[in-house]
Amino acid sequence: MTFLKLENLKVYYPVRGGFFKRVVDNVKAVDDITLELKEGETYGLVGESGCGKSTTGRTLLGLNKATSGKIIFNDVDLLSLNRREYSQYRKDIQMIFQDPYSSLNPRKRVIDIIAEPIRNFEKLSSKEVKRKVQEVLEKVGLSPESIYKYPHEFSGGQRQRIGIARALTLNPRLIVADEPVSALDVSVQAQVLNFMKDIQKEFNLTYLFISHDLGIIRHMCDRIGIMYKGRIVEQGTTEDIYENPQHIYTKRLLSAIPDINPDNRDKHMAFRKQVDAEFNNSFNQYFDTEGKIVDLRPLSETHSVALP
Amino acid sequence: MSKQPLLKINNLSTSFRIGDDYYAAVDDVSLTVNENEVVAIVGESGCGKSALALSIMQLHPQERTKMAGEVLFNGKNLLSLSVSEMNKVRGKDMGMIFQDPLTALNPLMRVGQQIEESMKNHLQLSDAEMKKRSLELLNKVGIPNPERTYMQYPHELSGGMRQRVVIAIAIACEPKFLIADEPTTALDVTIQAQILDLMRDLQSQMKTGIILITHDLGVVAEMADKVAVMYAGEIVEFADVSTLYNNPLHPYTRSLFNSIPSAAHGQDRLHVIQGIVPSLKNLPRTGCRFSERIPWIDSATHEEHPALHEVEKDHFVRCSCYQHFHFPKDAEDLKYDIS
Amino acid sequence: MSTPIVEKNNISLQQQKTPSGFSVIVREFAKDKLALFSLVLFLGIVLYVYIYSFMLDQEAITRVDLFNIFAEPSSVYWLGTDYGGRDVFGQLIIGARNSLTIGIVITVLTAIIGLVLGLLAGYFGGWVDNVIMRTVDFILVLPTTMIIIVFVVIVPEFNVANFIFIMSIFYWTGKARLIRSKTLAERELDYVSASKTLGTPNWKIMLFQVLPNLSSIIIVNMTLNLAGNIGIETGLTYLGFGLPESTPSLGTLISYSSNPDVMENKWWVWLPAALLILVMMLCINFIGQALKRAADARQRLG
Amino acid sequence: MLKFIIRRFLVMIPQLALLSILIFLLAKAMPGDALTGSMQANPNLDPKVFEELREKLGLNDPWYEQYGRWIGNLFQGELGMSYIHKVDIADLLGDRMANTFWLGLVTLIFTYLIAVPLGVVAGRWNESWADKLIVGYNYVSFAIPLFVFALIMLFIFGFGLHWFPIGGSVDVTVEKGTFAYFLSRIHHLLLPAITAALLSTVGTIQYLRNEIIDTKLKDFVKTARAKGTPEKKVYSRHIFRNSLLPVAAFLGYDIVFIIGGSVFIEQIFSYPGLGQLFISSINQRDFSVVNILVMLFGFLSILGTLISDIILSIVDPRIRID
Amino acid sequence: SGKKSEGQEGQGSEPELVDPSSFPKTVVNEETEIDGGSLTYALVSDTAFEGILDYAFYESSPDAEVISFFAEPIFAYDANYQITNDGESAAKFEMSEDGKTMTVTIQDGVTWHDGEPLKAEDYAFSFEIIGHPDYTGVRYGDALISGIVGMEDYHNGKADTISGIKILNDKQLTITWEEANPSLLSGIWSYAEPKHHFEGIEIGDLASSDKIHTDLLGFGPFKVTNIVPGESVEYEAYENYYGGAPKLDSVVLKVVSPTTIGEAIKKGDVDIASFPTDQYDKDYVPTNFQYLADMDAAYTYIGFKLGHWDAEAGVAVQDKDTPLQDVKLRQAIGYAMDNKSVAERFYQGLRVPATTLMIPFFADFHNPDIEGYSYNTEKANQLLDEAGYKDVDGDGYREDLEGNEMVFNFASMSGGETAEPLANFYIQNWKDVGIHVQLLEGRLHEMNSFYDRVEGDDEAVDIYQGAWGTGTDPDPYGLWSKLAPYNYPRFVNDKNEELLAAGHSEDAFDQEFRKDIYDQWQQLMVDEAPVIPTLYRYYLMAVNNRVKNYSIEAGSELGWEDVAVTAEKAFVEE
Ligand SMILES: Nc1ncnc2c1ncn2[C@@H]1O[C@H](COP(=O)(O)OP(=O)(O)OP(=O)(O)O)[C@@H](O)[C@H]1O
Ligand SMILES: Nc1ncnc2c1ncn2[C@@H]1O[C@H](COP(=O)(O)OP(=O)(O)OP(=O)(O)O)[C@@H](O)[C@H]1O
Ligand SMILES: [Mg+2]
Ligand SMILES: [Mg+2]
Repeated sequence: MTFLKLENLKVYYPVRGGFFKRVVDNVKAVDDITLELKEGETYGLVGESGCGKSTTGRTLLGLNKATSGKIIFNDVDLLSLNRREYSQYRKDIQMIFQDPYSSLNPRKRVIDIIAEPIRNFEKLSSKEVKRKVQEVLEKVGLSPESIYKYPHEFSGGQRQRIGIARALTLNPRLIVADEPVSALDVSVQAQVLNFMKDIQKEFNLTYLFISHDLGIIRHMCDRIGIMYKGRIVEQGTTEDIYENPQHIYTKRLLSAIPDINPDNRDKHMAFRKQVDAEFNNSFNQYFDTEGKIVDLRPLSETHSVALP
Repeated sequence: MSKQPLLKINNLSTSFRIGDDYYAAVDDVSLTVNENEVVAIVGESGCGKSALALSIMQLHPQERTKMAGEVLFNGKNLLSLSVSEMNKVRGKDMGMIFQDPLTALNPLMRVGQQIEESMKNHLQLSDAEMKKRSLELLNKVGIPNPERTYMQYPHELSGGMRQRVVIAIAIACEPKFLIADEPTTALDVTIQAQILDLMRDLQSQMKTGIILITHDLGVVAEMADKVAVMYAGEIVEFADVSTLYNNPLHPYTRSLFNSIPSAAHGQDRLHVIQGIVPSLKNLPRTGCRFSERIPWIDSATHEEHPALHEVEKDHFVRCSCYQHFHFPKDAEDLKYDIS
Repeated sequence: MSTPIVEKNNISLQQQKTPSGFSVIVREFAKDKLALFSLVLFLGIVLYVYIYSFMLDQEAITRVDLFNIFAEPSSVYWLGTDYGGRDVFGQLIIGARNSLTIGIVITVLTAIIGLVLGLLAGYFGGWVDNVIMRTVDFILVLPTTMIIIVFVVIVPEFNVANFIFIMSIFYWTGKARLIRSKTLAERELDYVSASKTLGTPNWKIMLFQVLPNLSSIIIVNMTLNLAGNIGIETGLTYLGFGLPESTPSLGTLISYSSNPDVMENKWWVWLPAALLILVMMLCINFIGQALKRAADARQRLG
Repeated sequence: MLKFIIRRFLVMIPQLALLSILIFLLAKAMPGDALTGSMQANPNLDPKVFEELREKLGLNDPWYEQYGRWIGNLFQGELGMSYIHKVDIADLLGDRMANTFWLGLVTLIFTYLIAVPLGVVAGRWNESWADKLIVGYNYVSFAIPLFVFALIMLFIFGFGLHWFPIGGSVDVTVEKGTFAYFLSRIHHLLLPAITAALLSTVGTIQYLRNEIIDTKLKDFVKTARAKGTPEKKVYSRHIFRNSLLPVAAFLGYDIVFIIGGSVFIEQIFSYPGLGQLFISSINQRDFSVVNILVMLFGFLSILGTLISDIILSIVDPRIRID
Repeated sequence: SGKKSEGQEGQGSEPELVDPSSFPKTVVNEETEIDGGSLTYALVSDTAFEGILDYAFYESSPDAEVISFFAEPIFAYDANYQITNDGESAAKFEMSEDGKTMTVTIQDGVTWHDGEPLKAEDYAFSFEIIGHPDYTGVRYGDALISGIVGMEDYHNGKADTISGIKILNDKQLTITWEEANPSLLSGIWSYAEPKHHFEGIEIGDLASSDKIHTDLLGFGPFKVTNIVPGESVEYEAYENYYGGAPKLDSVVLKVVSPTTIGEAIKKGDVDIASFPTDQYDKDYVPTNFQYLADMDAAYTYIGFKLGHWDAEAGVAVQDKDTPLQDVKLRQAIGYAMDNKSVAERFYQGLRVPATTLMIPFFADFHNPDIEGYSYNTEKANQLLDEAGYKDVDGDGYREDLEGNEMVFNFASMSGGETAEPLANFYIQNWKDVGIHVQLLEGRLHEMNSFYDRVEGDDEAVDIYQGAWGTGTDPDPYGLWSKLAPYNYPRFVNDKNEELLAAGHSEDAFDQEFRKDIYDQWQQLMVDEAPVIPTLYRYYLMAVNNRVKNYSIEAGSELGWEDVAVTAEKAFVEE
């Protein structure tokens, strides 16, 4: 049984223009990607800004409309479901948002924020709701008294945890985390990452972890997909990607991460220069005649790369 | 150091008016930057890094700011200069690179004009000379098509390009001293790498002294000669880069290092600094400012405000307990973080 | 993960706590003495006008008294009489009530229409947005004053209700635009996406998630609109297209000043009404400014 | 740009078509017609004559026939006849339009002459006493009813001080085309224009002030200062310029606003422009003129918004129209 | 507080009344006039004048005022508004024995402003214009025009010429009517049109042609030199005016709003202006100008809607089911109205209570002995009691004969300062005698909708307040006959028809006979009370003290050519 599989997923945004504002072109935000997630793992999606990471995640949640392709979850193609049928899968897939500030409604108290999904899916008395909310809050390490506070009374890390608590109330199986820590300070970032690892174990969650910080991806993920211009250029286990990058884009990405050891400075720089040069020289090799990134080709059981 | 330092900050304090009172965001900071030297300032958000930078440039709104201490630039105290005298220094002898490249550029002016403005202020050049020089600058900061970019508006450029333009503006008059306030935070890693390379190249060419502000320890490792760690408006540790990275002493510095994933290879859990940086109004003004965030130590022993002292050559620490400081095993995350 | 230990080691979070919503407004008013004064004065005027006007006998006030035409202010007629010998003070009170009612009802009505349509347009986008915005565009290009005048001529029974109706037809568009643009911005925020992923239906998201976040700008906008709407009929009355005299309004009283003799020598007929409008508008503006600041502060803190 | 303008003009067509039907029906729904008044004024005439005239003028046809005829003529560039003035509406509008145009233009100029300096002062030295004074003026000018203010102005400057004429658009005794004629027109314009301008500055001042206060805190202003740009230039090149350019885009909306206000101003100052014509046409049920005027004003407001959009796209490079 | 107690009602002292008849009709100015000079004449109007500047086409009185400077009737008028051969005039006339044919002789030396002599064909041409099938003006319906022999055929396009108008030579023509009409002398169309000026223009296009809007031609004392459409006109003396060169060099006419005219007069901005009576202040003693006053040819009245207009048959039918069919009720309503107070208080005496439908303006026919409905609540109450209208339920209002509530809707026109309180005052008056009247829809109606409803016999209208301008023809037939659509009450009465017919029969050429008929008619209308005349009115002119020889008196010898000034500049209020 497939836990989750994206098959030839395409998401295009129409570009309107011309005299009558017709659709003249498409932004191919996600352009034919296929990937599979196994239950309980953390899959990292990395790439530079605008490469389509968020779009992939949002499409998975039904926040964007897919242009074509399949999203198979538990052997069901979510895209072929109508709204009512889809709603039963709503609970299973949840999201952690990038910005802990805008993802919580500033006008709602914590209890209302966390109770929102409960109220949507379960008919509980307000007392039960309150109890349940307090339970979840405790799980994420916030004091139960804080249910009557407003989001702005919390720190960024705490807010992110409220967001996670909200997602957890539905007992989801898959969580899409779109840059969950990039808006946070280093110290707070650590807090959230630790916490995400904890709950993953506890609830047997599967993560689709989106980030452009390769350090964090490495820390968090079991498998990684490198995205570039709407396509996946390389995919493999963390080991595969970090120790044995094959695609030049992957290499470049990795070489761009600053080295934490000041003593390696010059070495690292030289390496980067070298990769850059290679990138510029061999760039054309990685694209087909139309300038499109070619399809993935397996290198090993876990490792595949977009090479012709 | 026999030569006079390029920039010497002595006991600088900068306070802002909030309501009716003034609160110090930069508190008794002393710092030296020499020619051809990159001094990095790191710290969490809100610890006063930008406030310090703007104090050096005297860019704080005057009516709401109080400054004390000395900022000696080439031996001249900038704090005692009049606005017009300061204008002669800004842009010419010292430049500044801002964090957000879009908002740092005037959206209604062409890139060329914005670069030339600085030259107009300080150099007596003809229009043609200025244009020539602007194009050279654009070329220098790695813009592929200077002629074209010269005529463009900021919004027509990508983030990386804009940041290059901001750098071009800062170095237009070849200043001897640069302040870069988080110059790469808004950028992708690949672009960040390019910008850092660019800055390094420029620095080695022009021998400028640079203050580099960032909260990314990786960037510091790549760029800095010396590092100042700031917390709550104070410098808590200061050393050259390899000393600091190999032997961080202040608990805060150590916490920082422990909390970044790239430094914590293989470690399953990251270290978490408890609590958050207090807001300016709520800064603890007595005792060790950081002790609040180390709940496992006895705060009674930290009622005295520790002084910044040299613990080894050129390694300064503001801590009274760094020698016995340790991270307890269970001091990791959730337990101490209370809402 | 074992049950986390919850201790009470509130570092700086308690201090960080910031007042929200209502208390910010209270604080803002407490700081801004002028706004506070305006608020008190305005509420005072409103209460006085509404309560007192119901105690007044409208028929007695609009009773024509040929023997007291243009009587000067006296203990009998506090503000004298007009050219029909009618008590100006009574008309001022009833007129203020009518003008206030008009202003308030138009403000509320247009706010509701603008809100509903603006929310729909902004939230759903697409053809809903298109239909609504094209309608708005159309109404915006109408020469409003002129069309209103034509309307006034057509309507046979011209009274406060009709007046409100006519005005509301045209005055909701600005608000719809404002709400739409704010909704558009709000819609992009993650909390809306979050609600969607949590299975909240769209109408609930609109009403219970988005709407509360627009409340501050709506309130600010409504107060400032109210100021404009109170005097809305004065100009039309002057041109002869306002409310009939049998329905006293501030506009009617002020427009008596178009007779130069009244303007120069019978100040008590029009000046109090003009001043009352001025004072009320100033009050509302000061209140509005304070609310605006409060709203801004909240946005910063949120 | 051209494409944009053409598209906007195309969008205009359905709008104007809708407006034409709307106003035609509304006008028809008004009680009475152009002959009612003259019937009452000439009781010695046989009412049958009026019936005959109505027939002759086509006033008895069903509305859609009248409408069709009217639109048909419009397309041929014929505006039709005024029932009351008995002249081609194009001729009738000619002078009036010129009057309204000049009044509008001068009002606009005065509005900006007053509003821009005040807005700039209030923005630059906000919280100062000058700022408070300006804000106070703004409130009052917003709150004071136009015609009360206009009458007071008229009494003071027209009658009291005799500085300005009390009505009309030009002195009939001066020769058309001479400089004196021009001066006379200006002289007649000034008082209504200044009056209207004093009350229409609110929006601009408010906007400018807020914009300057906002812009002062923008990052690029810091950049400018960091370049060593003198304070004066920081204001003139960066802050004022960035705040003022959007004001230029108000022009179109101001035109719309001033046109709307002309109905009042012209009436009060007995200034024979389109606004005054509109009121008298309404009162006399001169439908054909009412219809054309509404169409014209509708067209002008569309044009006004278009101008605003175009100006905005010119002054602000971030806004592209195509 | 703002409440009024009953005791205060009578507090206002008796006003010192002005007697408008004591105002002069000709300016009093003993100074010696200066040579030439210029004068400013105000056209008091809150809109621009329409600018149809021709007698055959104009429709509004402001236009008529503009015309009067440069064009005149060809005949002179006497104090009774009848044409006369006495005095200076452009033409003289002669009536045939049977009263059906008039011979008109143009006097020598009368020339249009372009130097062309005034010809007989110019006079004939004005009939050809008005009678023309394509004519778009409103003058045709007048009996004295459509009654010309052959006019009907001409009007219907059956004939190219009007057979009843014969041009004898350049200076003479005859006009023959189908029937003799005693109104002829006051009602004859007396304007000539410059035929040569209109050459080549179709009569259908004349209305919109320049020739009657800007390129104007007349033979009056002044000629138009410059015109700013709608707002002002500059006139210059026409030196060859047949009555002698005007004394003034020029006249400037400009539109001044009623709002500002008082100031304008005081400041000497204008020399002559009609003064709005509602701005008249009896306590103000002018120092730089004087008032002239004369009776206006108009009256206001309260009408009762009694029937409807049968458009097909062209006759009024008095059939409405309303208590107002009861004469006593109507009379009571009449007695209940305190018009004296209205005249004195609202109008400071510039209006006077009306008695009959024949206004004193027609001094020959107005019967001052008929008292009409003077304010008398006792009488009103008595009439109502007699007729059986009692207040059954004690609500202060009388019920109808069956004891049902009786409420009447009162329609009144808006516009004019006092309209609203006046209407309310009448309603209060009626309430005082227990008659419940309310404003139709609670408000006044704007002129057009008012007439829409009154003319259209709207069921909802029971009582209305109307006004008529009578013109200079005393014949009331066109307003009150059952055949007259203007008979808005739809009053039908045989005696009325009989008297009205007699009033313009041939017998009526006999002044005595006619007066007797109209005496009877006036009494009849008072007795039957289908309408109650309420007020006669005076109009005021304000004239600067430097003006000399200006007169508003009917039949005065003084015309615009005689008006002079005695100072260079207008006097300003001290
Ligand atoms: N609503 C939209 N309409 C049109 N284009 C869009 C829309 N949303 C995203 N795009 C475009 O689709 C592409 C992919 O966007 P996406 O947000 O998925 O990138 P991302 O990888 O998440 O980038 P980032 O790291 O900046 O979040 C981008 O080029 C973006 O400009
Ligand atoms: N103009 C000002 N008025 C009042 N407070 C200020 C002002 N500028 C900065 N502060 C406060 O001073 C403190 C230090 O701010 P600063 O911007 O220097 O932080 P930072 O270290 O640069 O943080 P970041 O990494 O987020 O840029 C903060 O608490 C901030 O709120
Ligand atoms: Mg993204
Ligand atoms: Mg900073």
